[in-house]
Amino acid sequence: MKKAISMVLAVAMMATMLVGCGKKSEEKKVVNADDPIVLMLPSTSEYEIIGYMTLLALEKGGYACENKIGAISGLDMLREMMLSDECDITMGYTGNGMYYMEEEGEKVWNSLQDGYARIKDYDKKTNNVDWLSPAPANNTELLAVTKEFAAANNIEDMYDFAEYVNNGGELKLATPQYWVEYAQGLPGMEKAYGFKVAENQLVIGAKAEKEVSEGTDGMNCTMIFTTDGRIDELGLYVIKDPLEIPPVYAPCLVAKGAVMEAYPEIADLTNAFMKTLTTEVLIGLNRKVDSEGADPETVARDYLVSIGLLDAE
Amino acid sequence: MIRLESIRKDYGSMTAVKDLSLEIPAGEICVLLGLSGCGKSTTLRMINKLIPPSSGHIYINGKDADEYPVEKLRQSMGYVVQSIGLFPHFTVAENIATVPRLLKWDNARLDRRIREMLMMVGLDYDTYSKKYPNELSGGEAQRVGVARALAADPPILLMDEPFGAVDPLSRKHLQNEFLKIQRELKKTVIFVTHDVEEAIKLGDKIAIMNCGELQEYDTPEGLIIRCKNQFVKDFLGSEYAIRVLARFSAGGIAHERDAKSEVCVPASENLQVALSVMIERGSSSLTVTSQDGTSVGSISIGDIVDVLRNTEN
Amino acid sequence: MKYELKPWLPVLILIVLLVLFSLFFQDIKFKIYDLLGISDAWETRYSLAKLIGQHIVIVFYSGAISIVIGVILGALSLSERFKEIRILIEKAVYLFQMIPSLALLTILVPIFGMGQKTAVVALVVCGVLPVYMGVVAGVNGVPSDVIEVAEGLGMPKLRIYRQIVLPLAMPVILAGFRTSLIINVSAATLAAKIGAGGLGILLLNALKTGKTMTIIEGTIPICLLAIIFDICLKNIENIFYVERKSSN
Amino acid sequence: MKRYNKTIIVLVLISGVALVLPQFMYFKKLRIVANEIISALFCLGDAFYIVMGLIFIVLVLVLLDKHWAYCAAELFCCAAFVLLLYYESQSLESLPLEKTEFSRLSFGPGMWLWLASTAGVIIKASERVKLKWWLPLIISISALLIAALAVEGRLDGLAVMKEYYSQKSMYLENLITHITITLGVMAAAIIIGVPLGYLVQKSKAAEKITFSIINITETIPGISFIALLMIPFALLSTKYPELRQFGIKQFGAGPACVALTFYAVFPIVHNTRAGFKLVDGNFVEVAKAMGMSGSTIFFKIMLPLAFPAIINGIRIAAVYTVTGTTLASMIGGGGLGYYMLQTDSMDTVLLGAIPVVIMAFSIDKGLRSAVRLLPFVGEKRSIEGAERGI
Repeated sequence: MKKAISMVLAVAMMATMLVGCGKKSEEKKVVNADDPIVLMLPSTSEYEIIGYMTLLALEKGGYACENKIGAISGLDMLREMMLSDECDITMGYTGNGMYYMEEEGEKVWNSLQDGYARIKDYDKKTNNVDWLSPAPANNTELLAVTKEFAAANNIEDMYDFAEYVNNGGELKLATPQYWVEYAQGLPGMEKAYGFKVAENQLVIGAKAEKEVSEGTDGMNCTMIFTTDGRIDELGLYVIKDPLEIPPVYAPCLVAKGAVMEAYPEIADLTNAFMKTLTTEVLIGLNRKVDSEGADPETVARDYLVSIGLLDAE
Repeated sequence: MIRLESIRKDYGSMTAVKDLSLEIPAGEICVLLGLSGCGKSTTLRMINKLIPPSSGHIYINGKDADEYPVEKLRQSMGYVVQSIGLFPHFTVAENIATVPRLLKWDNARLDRRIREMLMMVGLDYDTYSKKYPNELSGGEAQRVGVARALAADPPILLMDEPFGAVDPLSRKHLQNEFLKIQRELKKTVIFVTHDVEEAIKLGDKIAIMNCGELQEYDTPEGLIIRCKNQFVKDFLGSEYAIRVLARFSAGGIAHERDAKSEVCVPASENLQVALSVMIERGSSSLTVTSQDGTSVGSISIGDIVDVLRNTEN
Repeated sequence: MKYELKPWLPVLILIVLLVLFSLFFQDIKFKIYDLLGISDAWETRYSLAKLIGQHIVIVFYSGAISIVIGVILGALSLSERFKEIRILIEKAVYLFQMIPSLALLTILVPIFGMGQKTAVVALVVCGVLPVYMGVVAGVNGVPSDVIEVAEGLGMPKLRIYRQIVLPLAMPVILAGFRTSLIINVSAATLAAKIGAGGLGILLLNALKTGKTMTIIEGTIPICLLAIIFDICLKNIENIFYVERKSSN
Repeated sequence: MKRYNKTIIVLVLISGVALVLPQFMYFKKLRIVANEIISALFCLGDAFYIVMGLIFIVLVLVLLDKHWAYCAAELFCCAAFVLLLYYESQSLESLPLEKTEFSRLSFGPGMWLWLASTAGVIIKASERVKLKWWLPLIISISALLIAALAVEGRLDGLAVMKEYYSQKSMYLENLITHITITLGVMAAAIIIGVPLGYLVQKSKAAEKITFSIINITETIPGISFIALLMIPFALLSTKYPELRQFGIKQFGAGPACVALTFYAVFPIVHNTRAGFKLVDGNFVEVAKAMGMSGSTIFFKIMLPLAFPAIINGIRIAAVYTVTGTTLASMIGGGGLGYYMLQTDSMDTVLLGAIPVVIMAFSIDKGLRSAVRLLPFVGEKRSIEGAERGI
């Protein structure tokens, strides 16, 4: 029997350690008590920061929200959730409209406003889903190398990079699979700037910002999202893309048509902070979460306080 | 041939064999008889050094066993165990050829020897040589075990309750065959058993052990006359004398003196059977007939009673 | 040892299927896309055969290394001299069984960087366990009386291991190798996550997009590969399997 | 000095050397920046001597080579571990390095070596300790201590805790999803597996079908089996959208649960069959001869005797499911696997991996001791032989 006691102890230990840490958020005065607005976003840092900003702004505006931020753990679930009635408000990038409407390679997606307008009325008409006003930022897919590497081979924009590759520069480029295949990804850049990356120079799998910055395993170039918060810390240099091959990915909130009709005020509440989110601001916010390791909720709260939308508690 | 000089074996605090001294003449079967756990198997395994003795010496042909290299020593002693231990992935032929192959006999000689061995143990070469152990019956497997032990014609044969696991009928059959082989080959055999019947039938000499100590070491008949040890008397059982009769053949003690009797018994039959025929047919004397039916003499109840006294002097 | 062809037939069929699949699936996919009118501008840069090759290379390297290490660990823990470290090896092997292969892969990235090297190391860690257990269980499974009789007949120690213990333990040891390879094949698909290439790339793609055609492209070759490995090793195992040995 | 304690002494010395190694811990000013290597002395300050003292005591105890000495040695090892963790995180403030609110200490090679060698010492010592309940008791107590320290935030200096705080909002949810998936899969696997195991042992036809399915699906890698299952789920969710709230949708934990249930059923079926095969033979005949009805035979004789084998199957299946559920995160199913997908910091992976290992370990130990403690367990033949390892 003694053995059983020690087993129970072990299980109890595990339980206390975990239950003790989680606390649910506290209650508030509510406008729409009966059906809370379901806020469901993917769990990468930029999504979570903007998600919590929306949550705080709406709650300040007196709306009850069901916090499902981070419940979508895969970006591909996003579109499915966007159209399904399980979630009221989520976030998307204007550039992704190219996939949703299956118009890869169209030039329209290279300008923020045109792309936004196109996906906005498409989704309004076909799926009765409202794309609210986008943030003036562009989190697109470009190539990045370490600052020293860029200086050593004097690479500033993609033309220099193309030149470097063409005269046999040593290259090991990390990229997820999709970016190697789609028209505005690597193939588009290769066509536009006239260079060709050999297959053995490619490491297909995932982005490798940390590995490139530390040079592990000879990795010297990686695909990167331009609002990635770790660029400064890792000493990376994002190679400029004068021909703007990849589309513009401006973050903007996407809400169900029904929700917007019921509470039109949401548009202004969210636009108040969305319009201030430029690329640099996003980089700063991401930096707090990814590089420093702060909690996205506190980062969102501090930012809203700093732009005067929230009074500091 | 084999001399054990006050050998002793301790397992920590428990002494398995205490100061055992034994002299086994060449060409004789010496049976180690005793209850399980009396140290008889340990003694057997000390002879071929499977178990190193704690103290004492073993002399083989006058030479100390330690002088022989271990493998050579064991190759000069056939080894048969109750669990038979045929190599499951070898055919019968390969099993028998185990030791000869160690001695690097050439194939022709090997094949001849295998045929010889199989014939000796009464198994047909063509049907059995290619079979695998899992296809043999208990009796057949043990015959192959004996054949394997004798294959390299070793001067000594160590047997640890070889017929223990076989049904009584085929056990009797195996014992008779083994006796036939022994008469032919005259090996020095050390035979371990706990069955008194088997000891009497096979043993030229019987060493009775109890709790690691040698109680008595004598011929089966000698045990009746000279044995003083009370434990041995109880162990051998009160009807031991009748059982010893099995060792004498009717032909051996037949003589002309008495009148003819119509009840006859073959010369090769043993006295135990002769006695039971006398009781069965109610006649106190029998005529002994040789194979071709001619009378060789007769025996009476008195002769059977005095048989032990006469053979002794 | 009579050599029957029957058990090897399914292997041949599967290999042919795999080759056909890797040659023609690309064209079938694009034809279907035209039929259904889905414009798929994806231009796969990778030929399926090359990925299968990469996958087999990773599985082969990691399989070989984990078999070597597993056998050495097994031999160590069975040998007299290193009896002491046996319990340490066992506990370590027992603990590694609890760590999910996904965690192992990502933990090794900061140490060995991205690429095949890390994948092989992670796969070896996953693959050593079944080999070790196979070797230990196999050798302990040999009936002790057979070994005792072999010793009693005067066979030298080395020969006993070579001629008696190994052949009898072989089926269980091979079963250990087979489990290890199967684990390696499936862990190798995860390894694509850290840039080790192989069929895992297509699978990750399939998991991401969820499109039926990509899923089929990603999963069928892996399953075929795994089943081929499995049947091959099962056949080799049967050759050694004693119970089924018979003279007819 | 007898042979056996040579290994323990070597292990204790290694743990001493590990503390002296220059690369003991890593200091990070921020989550992403490269590690700065710091030695134990630098990191722990005067606490270093306390821990070294403890190790020295363990060395002395081991040399005594007495039964009680080994119990004490185990106790001191655990104490050293708890103290080490505590002092490491406490010492963060006093470190003379440029710090921010987010700087942290993570385990370096020295620390890992120390952990491995101390675990080795405990294992070797437990061989010599006769009290079976002593080791589990100390381990539970030290684990409780660590849990208490963590909850009070005393261990915040450690990178794992820092990662926890940065993922706090979703962490508990992921953990609960992980546990619910495991329990759900295990429940389904037991409901399907045990009767199937009984059926398979009864009728040859069932055995043939089940085992041909098992042999094929068992070799298919888990992750590709999950991907394959996404197709039927996608069809179902498009045809009957209302099924979605039950989780029947292409992404999410649905396909993963079904695949994991499949894999969990295999060991249960194997072991149940072995368990019932073990029982079949003469017990049943005797019971029939005594006039017991079919159902009483099953519940009175067969089930109790086969029970240890069934529990064994469940144990293997449970351990596999706990580790297998990490795959669910790859298709948006949530669970702790999510933290193992991020390659930028090893500590996030640890954050996800530690609970999984603890759960797997306690389930395994719990069920193993449950099998031993069952009152009506039949003869104690080792079921290990019938165990169908994964």
